[in-house]
Amino acid sequence: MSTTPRWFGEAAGDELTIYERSRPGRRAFVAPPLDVPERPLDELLPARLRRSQAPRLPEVSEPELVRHYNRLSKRNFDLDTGFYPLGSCTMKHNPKLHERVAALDGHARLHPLQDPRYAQGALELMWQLQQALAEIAGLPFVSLQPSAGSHGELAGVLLTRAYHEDRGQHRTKVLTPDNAHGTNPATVTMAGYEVVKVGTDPQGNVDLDDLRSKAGEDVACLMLTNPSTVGLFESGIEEIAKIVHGVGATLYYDGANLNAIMGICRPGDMGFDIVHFNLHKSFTQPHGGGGPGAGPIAVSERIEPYLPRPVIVRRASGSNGAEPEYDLDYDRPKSIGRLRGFHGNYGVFVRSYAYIRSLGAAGLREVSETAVLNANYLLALLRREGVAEYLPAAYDRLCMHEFVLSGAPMKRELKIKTLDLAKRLLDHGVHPPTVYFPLIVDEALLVEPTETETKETLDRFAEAIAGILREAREDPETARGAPYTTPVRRLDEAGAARRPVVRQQN
Amino acid sequence: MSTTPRWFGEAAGDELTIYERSRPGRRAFVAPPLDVPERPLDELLPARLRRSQAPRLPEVSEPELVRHYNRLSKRNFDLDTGFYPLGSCTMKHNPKLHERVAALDGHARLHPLQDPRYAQGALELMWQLQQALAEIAGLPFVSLQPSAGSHGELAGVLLTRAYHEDRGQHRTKVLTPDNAHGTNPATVTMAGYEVVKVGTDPQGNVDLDDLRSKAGEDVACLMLTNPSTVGLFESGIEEIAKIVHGVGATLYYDGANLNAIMGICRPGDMGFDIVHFNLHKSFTQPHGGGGPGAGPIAVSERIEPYLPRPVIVRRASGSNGAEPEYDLDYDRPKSIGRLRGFHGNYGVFVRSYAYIRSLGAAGLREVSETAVLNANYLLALLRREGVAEYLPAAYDRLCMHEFVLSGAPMKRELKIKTLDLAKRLLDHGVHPPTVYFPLIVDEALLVEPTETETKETLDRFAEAIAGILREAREDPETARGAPYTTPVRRLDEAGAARRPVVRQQN
Amino acid sequence: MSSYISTTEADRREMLAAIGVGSVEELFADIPERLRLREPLELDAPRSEQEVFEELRALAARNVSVEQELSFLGAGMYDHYVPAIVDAITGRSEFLTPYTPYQPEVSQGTLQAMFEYQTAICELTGLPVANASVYEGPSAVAAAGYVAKLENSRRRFVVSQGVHPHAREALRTLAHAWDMEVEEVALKDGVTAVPELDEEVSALVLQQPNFLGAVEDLEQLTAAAREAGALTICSCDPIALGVLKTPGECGVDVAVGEGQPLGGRLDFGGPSFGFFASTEALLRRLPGRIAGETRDVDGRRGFVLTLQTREQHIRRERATSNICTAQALNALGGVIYLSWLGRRGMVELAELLVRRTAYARERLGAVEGVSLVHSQPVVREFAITLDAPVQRVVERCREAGVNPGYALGHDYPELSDGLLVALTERRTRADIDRLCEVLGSAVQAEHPRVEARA
Amino acid sequence: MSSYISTTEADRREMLAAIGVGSVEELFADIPERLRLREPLELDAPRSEQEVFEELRALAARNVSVEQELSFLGAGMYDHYVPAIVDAITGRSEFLTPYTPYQPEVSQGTLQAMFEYQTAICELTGLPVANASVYEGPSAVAAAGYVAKLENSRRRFVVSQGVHPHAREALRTLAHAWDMEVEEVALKDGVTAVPELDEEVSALVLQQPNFLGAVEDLEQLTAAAREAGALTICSCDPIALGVLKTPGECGVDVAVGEGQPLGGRLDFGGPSFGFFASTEALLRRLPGRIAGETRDVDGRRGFVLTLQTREQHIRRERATSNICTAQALNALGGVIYLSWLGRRGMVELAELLVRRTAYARERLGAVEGVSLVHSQPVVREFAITLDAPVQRVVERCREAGVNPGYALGHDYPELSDGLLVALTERRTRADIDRLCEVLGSAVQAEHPRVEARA
Ligand SMILES: Cc1ncc(COP(=O)(O)O)c(C=O)c1O
Ligand SMILES: Cc1ncc(COP(=O)(O)O)c(C=O)c1O
Repeated sequence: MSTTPRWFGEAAGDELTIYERSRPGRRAFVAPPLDVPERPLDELLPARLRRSQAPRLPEVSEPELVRHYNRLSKRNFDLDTGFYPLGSCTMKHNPKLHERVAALDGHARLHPLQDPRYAQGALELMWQLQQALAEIAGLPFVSLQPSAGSHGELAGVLLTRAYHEDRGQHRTKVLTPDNAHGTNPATVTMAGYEVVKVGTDPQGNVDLDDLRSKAGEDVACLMLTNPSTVGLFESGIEEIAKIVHGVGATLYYDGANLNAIMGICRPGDMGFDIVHFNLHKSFTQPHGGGGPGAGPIAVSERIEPYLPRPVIVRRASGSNGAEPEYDLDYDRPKSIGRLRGFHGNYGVFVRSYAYIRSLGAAGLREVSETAVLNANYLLALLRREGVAEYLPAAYDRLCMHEFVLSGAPMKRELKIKTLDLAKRLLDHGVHPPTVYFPLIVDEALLVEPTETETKETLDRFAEAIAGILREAREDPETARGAPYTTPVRRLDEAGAARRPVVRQQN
Repeated sequence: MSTTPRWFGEAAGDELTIYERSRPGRRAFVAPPLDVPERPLDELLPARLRRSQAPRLPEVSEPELVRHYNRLSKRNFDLDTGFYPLGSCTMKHNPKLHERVAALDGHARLHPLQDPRYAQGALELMWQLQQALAEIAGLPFVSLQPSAGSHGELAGVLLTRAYHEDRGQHRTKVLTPDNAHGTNPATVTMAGYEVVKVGTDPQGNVDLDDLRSKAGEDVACLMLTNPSTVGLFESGIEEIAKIVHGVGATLYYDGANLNAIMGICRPGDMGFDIVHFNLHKSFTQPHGGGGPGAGPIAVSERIEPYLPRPVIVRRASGSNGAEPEYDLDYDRPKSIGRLRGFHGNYGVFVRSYAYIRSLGAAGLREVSETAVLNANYLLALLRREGVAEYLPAAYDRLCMHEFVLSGAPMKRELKIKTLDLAKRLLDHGVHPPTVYFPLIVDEALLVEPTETETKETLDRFAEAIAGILREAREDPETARGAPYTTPVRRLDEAGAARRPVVRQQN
Repeated sequence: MSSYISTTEADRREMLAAIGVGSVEELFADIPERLRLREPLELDAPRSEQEVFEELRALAARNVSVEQELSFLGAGMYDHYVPAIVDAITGRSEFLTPYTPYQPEVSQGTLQAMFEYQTAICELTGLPVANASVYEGPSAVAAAGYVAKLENSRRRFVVSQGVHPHAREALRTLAHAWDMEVEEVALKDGVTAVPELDEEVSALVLQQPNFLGAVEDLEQLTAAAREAGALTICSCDPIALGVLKTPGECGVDVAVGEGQPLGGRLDFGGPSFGFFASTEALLRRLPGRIAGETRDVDGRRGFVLTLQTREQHIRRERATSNICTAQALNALGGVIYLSWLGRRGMVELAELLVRRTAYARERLGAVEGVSLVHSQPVVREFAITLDAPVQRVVERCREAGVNPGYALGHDYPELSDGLLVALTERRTRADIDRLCEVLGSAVQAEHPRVEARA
Repeated sequence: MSSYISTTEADRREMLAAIGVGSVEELFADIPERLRLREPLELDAPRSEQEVFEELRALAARNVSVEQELSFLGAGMYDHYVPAIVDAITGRSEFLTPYTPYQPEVSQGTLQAMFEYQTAICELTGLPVANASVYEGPSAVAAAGYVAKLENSRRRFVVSQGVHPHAREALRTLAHAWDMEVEEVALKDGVTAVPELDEEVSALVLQQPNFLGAVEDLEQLTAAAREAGALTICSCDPIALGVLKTPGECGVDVAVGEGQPLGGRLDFGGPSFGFFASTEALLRRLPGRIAGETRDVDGRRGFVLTLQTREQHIRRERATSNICTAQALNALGGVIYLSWLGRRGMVELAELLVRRTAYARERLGAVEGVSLVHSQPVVREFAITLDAPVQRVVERCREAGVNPGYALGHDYPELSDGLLVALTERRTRADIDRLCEVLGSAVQAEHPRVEARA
């Protein structure tokens, strides 16, 4: 340790992994007693089937384990700590109530193979959540099974395939805009289709001419994000739907940006056939440092027969006014089949259901209105002198819930890149926006403040950006060397990829 | 904010209180609906009885509330973060299991006035905990009622009073050693007695001659900590007991240092009449930044009649082999009465009971053995050259679970005080030991590592101390100006006391 | 080796060598041989985490919590809804595991929270100063009595019978040691009769609302105390302070109370916290920790424990109290709860309770065999008496899953069939209707006039 | 205004002015008028926190959790004891609320935990590389299938019927889109018959222990695959790996599995995590995030997401998978759990299960009307068949508070009265004895030979 450590609480030994803390003989686990006859293991499990060596897991006591992971946690920046305007990710507040209700025994300790008659609460919750999501999407049928956004995309494209095949059509291509999120093209390939890119016009919308030229009978689907990944609403959406449906293709809605339009307009009404939701974006499932999430899909009537199995059914319990009964229906001959085990990420459903219940229709609309208001306000703040010259908005319009800036002039004039700006923001105690996405904007910065931030926070963020640019005018080196206050500074990513060390060899 | 903030995550606005974050109209609470007739308030509660102004509580949304207190929490150093060798405080690991079991509805949401027949689990737990504490103390009767150590002391001295009064004796003095914790003399006064100090001999033990000279018929009690506050076992304890009992006084055991002797020897066997436990020290109740704790007392037969009311009784349920029944007995005519409401800090009992159950007799003995081993090992490490010249042990002996160093030579030779050393330790990511207590050692440093620390941690701590002394030899200013890496640096305490600002005037 | 200890056999050997002894036993050489235990303690064998969990769960299952019945128990602790944020924050290690903030540079979280808490308590009570917590409600009354004793050295407390019986008893326990008397004042029409006070009276001790739920006319009472040169101590329900005239406005010198209603668990009675506020004049007599605002050497705002010369660790036998460990974590829960409620929410909640309680009282009062003990204004709790043996009525109600309240006979022999019924925002109109129905039939069934009983 | 939003009316006015529009409505000008909703969504009215809590609690109460019955359900997810430390750490905001670690300087907590997790998975599986998680068990099998497809472009998967039915189905769902066939291999004596494999086979897909609980002799099977130039994919019960020969040692190329047994909640089936390990040769084909070790500019050790050129955000349509958000928090729980178990504990736990399971199997096998489906070695789960209709037997058991296991008929029609019985360390000998007793009487009662039925 240097004479003066760099951050509060830094201590000698901080660099160690849990394996390096291990000492033979230490332990946190105490086994429950062996209460059955102790027969020689060889009788029960022949040696040739047994492992020759214990796995080299750490040997640590509980206090060490607690400190290790507790101290590690402090090396993270998180949403409960500060502003996290990561574009396309909807880093909105995660209500604390949700963790409480998800932890109730009846939810958290319910076995997935419990007989449905003894899991009525869970099935009802799922059914109710489906109803709400259907209403929000404007599409009548929902499957909660997919595990995340990209899993929902995969489900959606497989549904498209099943739909066409059921009609005896063999289509080979799926269209995705050039500003699409990477999961869209990756999904297309994984679902056995070929990707065809559609361009973006100078205003940031889908280039309709390009779309028309590419929309042929071999096209199975157009995947679209709306508002798009540049934070703009596709005002030509009805025309787009017409073109796509005109060639018999389906229109897929990537719901990552749903936070902009809840209760304001609906993908179903726009002509979309299939929608996925990111419950970990619009519906407050905490991101967990990269999951878990859930990616339910809502579909139109014509897609419904193909939904993943099983589906939840609700039966009115006769005429005696009893509670309706919920069940799982596996008898779905046209289903694409399962995408995963059991019924999806139920724990996530609990949280999102609690959220929808807390807000109701008015609350969801308020979410979207405020998300869009906050984004436009922040954009307006950043249009001020001293910022806009270096970091202009990529599209000089009002935005929806997020907006793209281009760092190209900054790079040119001040010799600092978007990456440098991002790293310098870390020294201001805020998380940087998404950088270098979408790909179609040079030195892109995608900023999504979300509805749960205060005006003061937005003001301070604009101030921080202005301050960094001011600083860079005098001294670009500071930004180029940033960050300085973080537990580690810039890391050698190239080296890591060249000689990958992906586990500890102890 | 300065150009480069000082610590990871520091952000503009960090200095604000929750009141300063308030904005009219924001809210985290949504009231449940009014489901009864809305009658004018005046009809129900005349205006003259009502407050004229709403209390100026903050108006904040849930996300702000979360961030505010979350960020505040990061301005604390805590036991799960690092070494916390605060002498006399037994900062041992707080097992995570305890928080889980204490939170179970059946414990956490049990109303204290529930009919005992419907609180049998709670009463049994309390009864079992009493049995275990009695066994550990070597004294047969326990009351769990006192809320903390000093409350236990108060109970103990009041019991002493009741005992003497019941014998028609009017005694006026209580003896406390000159190295006693401040709560001992404060308790004596609060219980209506006069404090008489007993000296310490050069080896750190009670000065027996002084004790003999002061132990008269007017003495009600001697309060003793054993091991004492200088971390030494009073080897003359049997003689002490003889002297005290010889004049008809009671012998009171301040259990703050029980961690050294669990399963090794027992206060009851030493001749103590009354013992208090600090469940928040020896028995893992987390300290909570200054409570909650619990200070149960164990007493001998002759003291039992005076115990606080109610006491828990256990009734074998007839001969039919049924479970025994537990009840609360209020009919205790000689009782000193209640010290507080209800039955004591039950939530604390749950944790301490879980702890005793987890460890059993062997585990408790291991605790004390290891606590004493760790302390002696650390003391041995600090006896090395470069440290011992400046920070000698106050008593050149083996210690029990903690030891006292004197910073007097350091102050003389290096011109840095114990306070400076402590503050500089903060820059090394460890919490300093207790400083300037006990009062009888000049520039005292009281170090209690506890049993839950690793040898590596003790090694690093000794290294940090040596490093600071090394640094001070070259440059005492650095220590005198420390700390540097903490959220705030040295604070003006004198100014705070001169013009006290104890609330925010908004 | 237990899972909480890291010292392996190898470590032990190395460490003993460094110390220069041959065995751990030698480290205990100072303990006379005779005193050393030769046998292990008689305690149950150690258990794995899983087993301890199962045992504690089984014990919990033998208690009937407020989640398992429709409970109208109150009488000092109340089943309010505790928002999730309270658990989320107080459960953070950073607040849960540190000691009292002796090193302010690394304790700003706790210290600032204390300061914010003190501010909230001042706002609630209408008094200018508050400490950072005492143990809990009833002992806070005794602690306030000690302040009065120190302040005026008089020899008698006059205590309303409207004060919680536990608080009265806790004060008595200490007053005896202080050689002081405790005189009780009866209630009249449910409220404290204005007593005659002389110069021997150190303090008049009240509760607002009183134990039978009635709102006291504090101004009259403090006037009487002021006239006699005595202090007024008032224990308050902090939730009721959302709507009641503040103790400060009413002339109370020391306002204390049980903090559990402010986001605390019931926990079978503890841990919770006691709040403690006073006039400026008594600031230097307050017990316990007080956080104060100051600056660091760089001019940054910060907080410290202040006025420590009142306290035991500095002032020792002349301290204003012996309290050391208090209830910091619970008080933190309190300020989070109050900030969650907020300025408007606090009032909304209290007003909701006033209205629901009025509804409940009116409906219950109309039940045959039930009568009201008084007709004073109430906030969230009220006393009734039954035309039937209360224990049997309660037992019948329980069979229907309803715990109708606290039987008053133990504390108020004159109300031998009395019941104290408490509400929180968790008890809805439907719940109240159910109480009326269940209690009504139970009273009917147990009514002495009704002959046919099993 | 909801409690999650801070924008007051006053804020809104100021903000609109700064933007230069007159109303929020104007911000939505790009949305065609026709598409804008004129009516609010048809959703239930907003509720307070307390009400939502009550509703979710009421729903939970309508499920029978493993705490409320003696459950022997397994079949992919198991009721292991989850140590408190897992919840304590994964519940910390610092791990719970950040996004995928795109900014490594402020994400070292997540990144280092991923690295430690990967290491643990490598240790368990005996394979040299692992990713940071995929969604869950069955989809992990499908994801492994995609790796095989990318690796060798062959057209057929050969899948053992010992593989979890959900995993077989998930693979089928995707294989169809890849234009690949899925051929199933039957079990013989409870284990996978060594199949004939040709060059069209992309991968042989196995499960260890298999769905009926039997330990497969993996070495024989991987040898057959190797011979045909096919990969072997094996889905493993991670707890069983505490005692079983590792997939790596047995020649498996890709080991995947359901991570829930490693400290995860049951959660009615999710979220959990899938683990994914492989040979070095397949490193650059792995799906999802991988953390790698590196240094910062000051030479400090640090961790980053590495080999990102495999991933969708860089490689787009040529990515090795479309996965983006995975299961970081669950995998964190996994590594904490594994570190809690530790080197010896992992083995002790697995061996305890082997012994308890042997006891249970022997005792159940001796119950009249119960027979074992196979006599292969097992670790913690085994299949039995009943001489009585399984649904009725199960129903009878439930009346006695026992859930005896998973009925196999739905997935294995040939085992129409089969039951899969699973153990964890939470099921004691006494629990097993109770199962035998209850199941025995239920079978007796439902036995076709027994005539007298109600
Ligand atoms: C526009 C868009 N689509 C899809 C995804 C993928 O969602 P997930 O990470 O849940 O798989 C994302 C995630 O960032 C996204 O921003
Ligand atoms: C020796 C000693 N006695 C008594 C006490 C008082 O205990 P409590 O803080 O629980 O009131 C302490 C606390 O530090 C102590 O160290």
